[in-house]
Order: sequence, then structure tokens, then C-alpha cells
Amino acid sequence: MGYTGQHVTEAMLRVCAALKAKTDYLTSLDQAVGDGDMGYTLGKIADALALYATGTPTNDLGKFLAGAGMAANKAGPSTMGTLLATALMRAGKAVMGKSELASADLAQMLQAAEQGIQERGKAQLGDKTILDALHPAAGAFAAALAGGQTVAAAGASALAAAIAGRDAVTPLRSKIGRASWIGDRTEGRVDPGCEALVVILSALTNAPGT
Amino acid sequence: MGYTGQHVTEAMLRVCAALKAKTDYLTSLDQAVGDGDMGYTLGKIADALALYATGTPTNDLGKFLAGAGMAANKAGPSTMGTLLATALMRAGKAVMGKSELASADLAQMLQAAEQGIQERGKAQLGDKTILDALHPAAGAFAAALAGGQTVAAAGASALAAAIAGRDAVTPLRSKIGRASWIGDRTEGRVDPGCEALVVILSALTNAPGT
Amino acid sequence: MKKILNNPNDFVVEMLEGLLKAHPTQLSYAGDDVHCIVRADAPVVGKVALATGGGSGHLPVFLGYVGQGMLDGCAVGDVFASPSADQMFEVTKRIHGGAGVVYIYGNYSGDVMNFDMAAELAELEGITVRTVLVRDDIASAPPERAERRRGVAGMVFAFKTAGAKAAQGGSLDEVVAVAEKALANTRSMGVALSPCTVPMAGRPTFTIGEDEMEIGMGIHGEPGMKREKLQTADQIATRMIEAILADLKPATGDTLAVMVNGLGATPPEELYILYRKVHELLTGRGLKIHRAYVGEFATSMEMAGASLTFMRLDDELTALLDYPANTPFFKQI
Amino acid sequence: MKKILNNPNDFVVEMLEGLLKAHPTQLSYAGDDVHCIVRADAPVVGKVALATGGGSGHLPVFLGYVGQGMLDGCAVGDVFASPSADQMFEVTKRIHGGAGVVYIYGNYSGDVMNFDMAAELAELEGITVRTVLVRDDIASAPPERAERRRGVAGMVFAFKTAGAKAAQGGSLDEVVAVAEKALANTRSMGVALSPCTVPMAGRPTFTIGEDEMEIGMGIHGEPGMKREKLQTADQIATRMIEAILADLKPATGDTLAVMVNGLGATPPEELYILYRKVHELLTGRGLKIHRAYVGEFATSMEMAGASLTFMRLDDELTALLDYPANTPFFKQI
Ligand SMILES: Nc1ncnc2c1ncn2[C@@H]1O[C@H](COP(=O)(O)OP(=O)(O)O)[C@@H](O)[C@H]1O
Ligand SMILES: Nc1ncnc2c1ncn2[C@@H]1O[C@H](COP(=O)(O)OP(=O)(O)O)[C@@H](O)[C@H]1O
Ligand SMILES: [Mg+2]
Ligand SMILES: [Mg+2]
Ligand SMILES: [Mg+2]
Ligand SMILES: [Mg+2]
Repeated sequence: MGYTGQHVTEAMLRVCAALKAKTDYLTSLDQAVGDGDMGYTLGKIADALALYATGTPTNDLGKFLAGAGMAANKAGPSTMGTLLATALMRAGKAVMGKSELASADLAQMLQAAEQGIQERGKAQLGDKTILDALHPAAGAFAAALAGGQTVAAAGASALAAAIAGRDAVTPLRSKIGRASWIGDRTEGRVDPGCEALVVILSALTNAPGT
Repeated sequence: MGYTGQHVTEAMLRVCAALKAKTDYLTSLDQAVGDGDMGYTLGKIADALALYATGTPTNDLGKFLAGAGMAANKAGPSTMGTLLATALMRAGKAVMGKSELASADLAQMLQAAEQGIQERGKAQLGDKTILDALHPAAGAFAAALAGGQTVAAAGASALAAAIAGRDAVTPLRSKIGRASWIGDRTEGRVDPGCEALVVILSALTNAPGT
Repeated sequence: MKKILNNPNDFVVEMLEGLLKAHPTQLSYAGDDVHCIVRADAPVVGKVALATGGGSGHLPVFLGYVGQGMLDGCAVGDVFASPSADQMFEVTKRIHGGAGVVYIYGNYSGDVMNFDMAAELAELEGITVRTVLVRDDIASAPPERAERRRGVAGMVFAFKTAGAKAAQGGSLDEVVAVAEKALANTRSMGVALSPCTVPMAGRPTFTIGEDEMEIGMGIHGEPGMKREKLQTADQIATRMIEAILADLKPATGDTLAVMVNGLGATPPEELYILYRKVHELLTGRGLKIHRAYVGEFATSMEMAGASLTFMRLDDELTALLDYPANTPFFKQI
Repeated sequence: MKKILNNPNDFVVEMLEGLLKAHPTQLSYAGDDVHCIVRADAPVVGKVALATGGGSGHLPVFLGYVGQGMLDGCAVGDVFASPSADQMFEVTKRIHGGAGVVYIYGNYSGDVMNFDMAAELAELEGITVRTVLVRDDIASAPPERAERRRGVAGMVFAFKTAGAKAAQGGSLDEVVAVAEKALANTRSMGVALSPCTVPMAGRPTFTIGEDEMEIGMGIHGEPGMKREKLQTADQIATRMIEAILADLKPATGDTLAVMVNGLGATPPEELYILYRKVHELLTGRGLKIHRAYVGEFATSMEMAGASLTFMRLDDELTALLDYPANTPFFKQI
């Protein structure tokens, strides 16, 4: 049983709604360690993706996702927005030509997204970025599927791993990007990018998150 | 019995001390209807006059007072400062050459000061300026002396008249100067210039004022 | 009070010392007093000299316009207080190039009294002085008492046009006539969103609610005409534009110069949002905009807010406005 | 939030519309998108083109330096957010005069990623693109990690010198070399006294006590290195000067260009009080000041505070700094 265009569209709309609901919280996290634009940027991307999702054919899901990435970059090209756009483009590239996705495709998309974000942003694990939540999440998802679990169960472990990854770096000092400039004052503060990923995965797995 | 240079110097120092003590209050009145510089300006004038008074010969009291006026204009040439400087210069001109002042001289000095302020500022009675306190004060002083009262008693009536003059215009709208620009919002507010005169006369008569 | 300063009492003198060090090729001072700012090349022999003056706290007003194509000198007072007659006289003597001096300054009683005294002193020394008062702020008095109005940012248009006329060799009468014509065709109005603090007073001149604005604010932190709920940029612009046009009464097809002036803390971004509406409404009414000046031209230290100034142009004013100028704060190529 | 605006979401677009209307002879836009600001006369055929870009909320940075003798184009993002790779690419295509394009912009990850994508797109169309990152803020990382530093007001010196080199007909290599030399000799540091508010966020980015200042503030309202008690102007200046000199290490007799930059709400009066101390300390150490720029060059909307930038000059940089420029926000005659 595969995931159709309708599933993907619905999932994207769920993510959009979740990001919109969290803009204020994400802004407050970014105000504490950055410049305070993240909630607004992701909100704009959510609006653009919602428009895109409802008006774009899904017969080629690869094209659909890559196009979503381009729309996201136009709508909100901040660091986070650009990384998200890159993730969508890479996920799309991973399933180019397909009109239905198998569970293995989902794992590959997540891995491709991680790789794209790593290449584009050049952050290392432990630098305290979205990667520190995304890397364990992608790993947990793939491992759970390989272990024979359902997609729902694998999604739950991915979310749990993202939350654990986010929390694991919270005590650390940011080593890259804007937050790195305020040095030890980032210690103990949640990384806004990690939190954004948790919001996205919660919406994808339809779980309450955090 | 006349007023010697020492009397005049002491009186000037009393006025300086009184203005310094009231700078904050005068500033707050000027903030309400003007630009908030009056306390500071009069404070600077007080400093300059105190310096002047302790270092300037008083053998010619007319020269002494005229010189005080020039020192005041240099120290604080705002509207109020310039009017005060004009008043001192005119008062000095009225007693030029004298080394001791009779009570009649005092009345003439007050009248000369009023005329100088009127000519320099071109305000009318009822415009809600220092003139509305000075005019009745100068009149009361002269009348009291003419009626045979002591200088102390005449000073007390002058102060009472200044206070009454100040209070009489408080309900009115300012018609000239900076305060006129805020229109009906001056109604019910004490005119800072009137208040400054009350402070000065209180110090001269050594009465608590207000 | 959140300001970058040392002793508040030294605020003006230290500001002037810094300014003279920063612009040594353009500015100097007279009478051994840094309050008496003059062009470094003063006097310009044979040229009509222009002087202004007033309190500190309004940069670029007043001294920022001393330089080629604009003013020759400026007497600088304490924050929001007039300079003294003496200081104005020192400036006058130093800039006089033999062709007379024009005083152009805002209609504030302290300044008027002291400039009048300075003019009397100058005349005693054989220097011909003419005075032009700036009274462009329509919010400060109704048209029937226009002579009571105060001077705000519109003075920059008088400095610019009269300064150009003098630079071109205009006579004393001609320079005065240009300043008067410019001002007869100039109107301003402002709004404030936050107060400012006179350094020596140490506390704000007024308080204002988070959702309020002050309509008809001057540039001294004096309260304006009234207090209202904060409106949108378009509403604020529309309101000021309509008030100014009702007073200036331009005819369809007239050409204007426009200034959108920030009072200090309002960022240029917001000034351009205002200008967007100004352009739309003026061109929508068949008026032409020859030049737009958007930025800080007459401020009240850290006050948030903005003012609009329109000057109706004829051919002469247009040419004079377009003439080059080069001062520390105003450059036109 | 006390701002003059309409819908906060329209802040940037309306600002750009106003700006384009106010400067029609100097500025235009590419790709049918007002975020893609270019010189009205772009492309200048045969000249190396310079482009920059970054978030809004810093006027005059970035687009304010588009004009003669400085930049050819600028991609404008939302407040404190990068423009998109697409927009940078549109600007690149429009300004390319056949001699290559140099990107000079601040080291911010969003901008870097998008400019890199734009450069890839441009190379596909046969346009040679070179990149120079601005990393002048010494407060953002220690010298041993200088490549991580962010770009602040010092970028203006790179725009000015590299822009002059291009205007004089310099080759792509020469223009890049000048930008790199200028930046290798440029250091900045800032302090903030109050926060700013991203219009779309609606509340200040940080809070700060009445008697506190933030040392090492950037221009995005990000918290600085540390929070301290507010000091006097002379103490603040001394501290920034010493930190910059320790990093820049000029030799006695070296000549510097100095910029005292206001972050938005700090009045020019206070900047000149800072400059007074800068002049005293630098000349006291046997350093020469060739030119002083005092004003607002790189801001954070209505933030109060200031930054200092020093650039060590050699003969080439001096001549390029002195070359004329004429943009809506930067005029040098
Ligand atoms: N080089 C990088 N690689 C990966 N993630 C990064 C990188 N730099 C920053 N991030 C992530 O981006 C988040 C900030 O996003 P955003 O607010 O859009 O950035 P900015 O406003 O600095 O452009 C951080 O919390 C971090 O998770
Ligand atoms: N034309 C005038 N004639 C006489 N008194 C005046 C005149 N204008 C103003 N005043 C007085 O001056 C006071 C304000 O003084 P000050 O604060 O020094 O003025 P400003 O700051 O406007 O120069 C007013 O309260 C009023 O009493
Ligand atoms: Mg951010
Ligand atoms: Mg006053
Ligand atoms: Mg005053
Ligand atoms: Mg950002």
C-alpha cells in the first residue's frame, strides 16, 4: 500500500497548518538566540506551500516536491527557509517520476533531505542546528522500517529521536550561524531550527509533538 | 536707610540659590507646555550670576546690574533667560551711577524691568506670560510704598500680587511663545515664566513663596 | 535616560568639538567659541552671507547646512535654547563678505529676541543685516495667525534656494526675495510617536501611550495640537497631505518639491512608506513632484515621528533647488 | 510596536515602492520584482558590475549604495531575511556589462547559501561571478576564527573602494583584489542601548534595562557578546577603539578612515560626541585620520546604539576612497 498524491498533499497541508500555528513560538526562540525572523519566514513558506499544494498536479511526486522546494525558496529564503527548500528539492529528486511512494521511499527522502541540508549549510553534528534533530530522526525512521515496523511506528520513533536530538543540544553552545555569535548565551536555549523540525515531524506523524 | 552693594549682592545670591533649588519644578512646568529647557537655562543663569555677584565691584550698582544682565544673556539666552537679562539691564539703567539704593529706586527698577520685558517680548497682558505676574507685582510694590508701607511690607504685597497674577492666568490659554502652539492644552497649566517670577520675588522678599 | 554622552552639561560643546574635528576642511568657528560655526573659507568676499542659528538637538538643523551653496555661518545654542546675541554677532562679523548678511531662522521667541539684538550690534559696525523668519508649520497656528507659526523642516528649502542665489552672485535684495518666496510657498506638518529627552533634564519631555500619536508636533518635544490613536502610514500621510494642501492651495499642474523628514528615531524604511503615499496622492491630484527629499533634515534627537514639507516651485525656485550644494549634512551633485 | 506602517507584511514592498518613486533617475528594478534593485542606467557596458544583497531593515545598507561609483545592483530580502537565489540571479543578469560580476555581502548563512545558488545559475548563463564576503565585526568571533565573523558597517568601505575601482575601469581581478584588500584592513564593533522590532514579529527582539548596554551588538537585533552597565560616551568609545586596534594592529604613523555609525535611533549629536574621543585617542597614538564618516550607514531600524569602523589605508585605498560617488544615500563630491 503506497502513498498517493492526495496523501502527500494532505501531509504538506498539515505541516503548513502546524507551522502557522507555531510562528509566535518559533519567533520567540529565534529572538533569544538570533534575529527573530524565523516564525515569520516559516509562516510565509507555509502560506506559499499551502497555495502550491492545492494548485499543483501530483502525478509526478518528485516534480511536485522539487517544485515545492522552489516555491519555498522564493517565499522565505532565510537560512531555515533555504535549508527547508533544499530538503524539499532533494526529497523530490529522490523520488523523481513516481506517482506513489512506498515506505522505503519515505526513508530515502528523509535521508536525501538530511544530505542536502548538510551540503548546503556545511554544519557538523553538534554545531547545534536542525541537523542535530534531523540526523537522529532520519536514522531512527530507517532503522524502524528495516526492523519491520509500520510507517506510523517508524514516524513515532523519528519524532522521538528528533525531540531527543533537539534536547541533547539544548545545553550546548551554538557553533555555526547567527546564534554562534552570542557565544555562551546560547547554552540552555532551544535551537529554533531543531524546534522547527519537531513541529514539521509532529505534523507529518499527526502527533502532538514536543 | 539705603540698600548697599552688599544688600544687592546678597539678594542676587538668594535668587540664584532659589532658582537652583527650583530647576526641576520649573523644568516640569516647561515640559508640560513648552520644550522643557527652562529649569536648566535658569540654573545656568543662576550659576553665572552667583559667580558674577561674588566677583564684581558694586560701587556703581547700575553698572553692576547691567553687567549681570549681559552675563545672564551669555549664560542662558532662551526666551526666559533673555527676558531676565533684559530686566536686569533695564533695572541697572534705571539706577546708573548709584552706590546705594533708596526704596523708591527699587520701585523704579521693577517698573523698568517690566517695561524692558514688554518691549523685548512684545507680549500683551493676558497673553499668559511672565508679564501677567510682573505687572501686578510692580504695581502693588509701588502702590504700597506710595501708601507709606515698609519695603518689607511692599515686597510682601508684590509677591502676593505676582502669585495672584500667576493664578489668574492659569485657567487661560497661552497666546504667545511656544506654549501658544499647543492651544487649549495650556488651559489650567501654570505658566512657567510666571512661576519663575514668583520664585525670584520669594527669594528677594525671603518669603517661602507659592 | 538612554544616551551616549559624558556629563550632560557638556553635551553641546563636546558635540561641536567632535563635529569640527570630523569636518576640518568644511567647518571652522569664530570668536574663539565653538558655538559660532562658520564655513572654513569664510568670509566669501563679495558674496551675500547667510546665517542661521537656534538650539541644539535638531541635527542636521541648523549647523549642518553650513557649506558651499547653502549657509555661511550658524550660532549654536544649548539643547532647545537660543544662542546668545553675542554669539550671533560673532558669526555675523566673521562671515560678512561686504555684501550684507541675511538671517534665516525659525520663529521662536528666544531666537528672535537674540537675533534682533545681534542685528542691532551688526548695524553699529556697518554690516547690513536682513531677517527672514521661517514659519512653515501649519499645525502651530491657523492661517489667519500665520505670522505666529513656528519654523520646522521647511527652513531647509529656504537655506537651499537662498543659498544658491547667493552663490550665484545675487544681491542682498535678491537673496532675501528668494528666501521669502521660497517660504511663502512652503508648508510643513508633523506627527510624533515617542518623546525625546533633553540631556540636561534627564527625563522625557512628555509621555505617550503605546497606541497613541501626537498630531502637529514641533521639533522641540513640545506637545502637538492633539493626541490620537496611532494610525496607519497611509492614514497619517493622507491626513498631513490634506492639511498642507488645504493651506498651500496649489493649482492642478503645479510642481512641488517634497520633503519627508524623520524626527530622529524613525527609520528611513518608514519614511519611504510614507513617501509612497505622498507620491500617489499628489500625482493623483494632478500635481507634479520635481524632487523628493527623504531622510532626516530637522530632528528632535531620539524622537520617533515624521514631518512632511511641500514647496510650490516656479522656474526660479526649481533652478535654485537644483543648484549644487556641499555641506557636511547636505550634498547635491 | 510603534512604527509608521500599514500592514506589517507589506513593509518591505511598500518601502521599495516609495524608494523607487523617490529616486526615479537613479534607481530601477529588474525581473518585474521591486526586490531586485539596479542602477537606472544598468548595465554599464564594459564595466565590472558590483552586486550586494541581504535582508531589509538596515538602510542605507544595502540598496542605498547602488549608484555611480559604488554598486550596480542589490537583491533585497524581507526584514532580516535573505533575498532568494532567484532575485539575486535577476539582479546579476540585469547589471552584467560583459566584464563580470562581483558579489560583496555580509557573512550570513542565509545570504551565503542563496548567493552561492545565484552564482551557479549565473555561471550557467556564461556570467563570471566572484564573491567577496564581509566579516568585519570583531565582536562576533575571536581572531583565530575570523572567517566566522559577520559583516556590518565595514562593508560600506568595500563598496566604496571596489566601486571606485570598477568605475575607473578596473578588471574583474582588480576589483576583487581591492575589495579584499579593503576588507583585510577593516574592523568594526558596536554597542546597543535599545532593541528593535521586526515589524512582522511585532515585539522587540530583546529587552534591556534602563541602565544597561549590549556590547558587541550586530545589526540584526541579535543579542551581543555581553550585557553591561551603561557607560559614558568616552568609556564606550575607548573600549571599542582599543578592541579594534588590538585586532587591526596599525603601526604608528598609519593612516585610517573612520566611520562612526548610528544604529538607527541614536542622534548624530551623540555620534559626534563619540567621534570627539575617537579623534583624540587615534591622533594621541600617532595615527592619522584621512576621512571621517559620521552618520547612519548600517542600521537596525529603530535600535539605539553605535558602531565604529576603522580601515587602514594605503595610497591606492586612499585614492579610491576619495573618488566621487553619487547614490541616493551616499554622495561624495
Ligand atoms: N549552516 C547551517 N547549517 C544548518 N543549519 C543551520 C545553519 N545555520 C543555521 N542553521 C539553522 O537555522 C536556524 C536559524 O534559521 P533562520 O532564523 O532562518 O536563520 P537566519 O535568520 O540567521 O538567516 C538555526 O536555529 C539553525 O538550526
Ligand atoms: N514674547 C514673550 N514675552 C514675554 N514673556 C514670554 C514671551 N514668550 C514667552 N514668554 C515667557 O517665557 C516662558 C518660557 O520661557 P523659556 O522656556 O525660556 O522659553 P523657550 O524655551 O520657548 O525659549 C513662558 O512661560 C512665558 O512666561
Ligand atoms: Mg533568524
Ligand atoms: Mg522652554
Ligand atoms: Mg527653549
Ligand atoms: Mg534572519
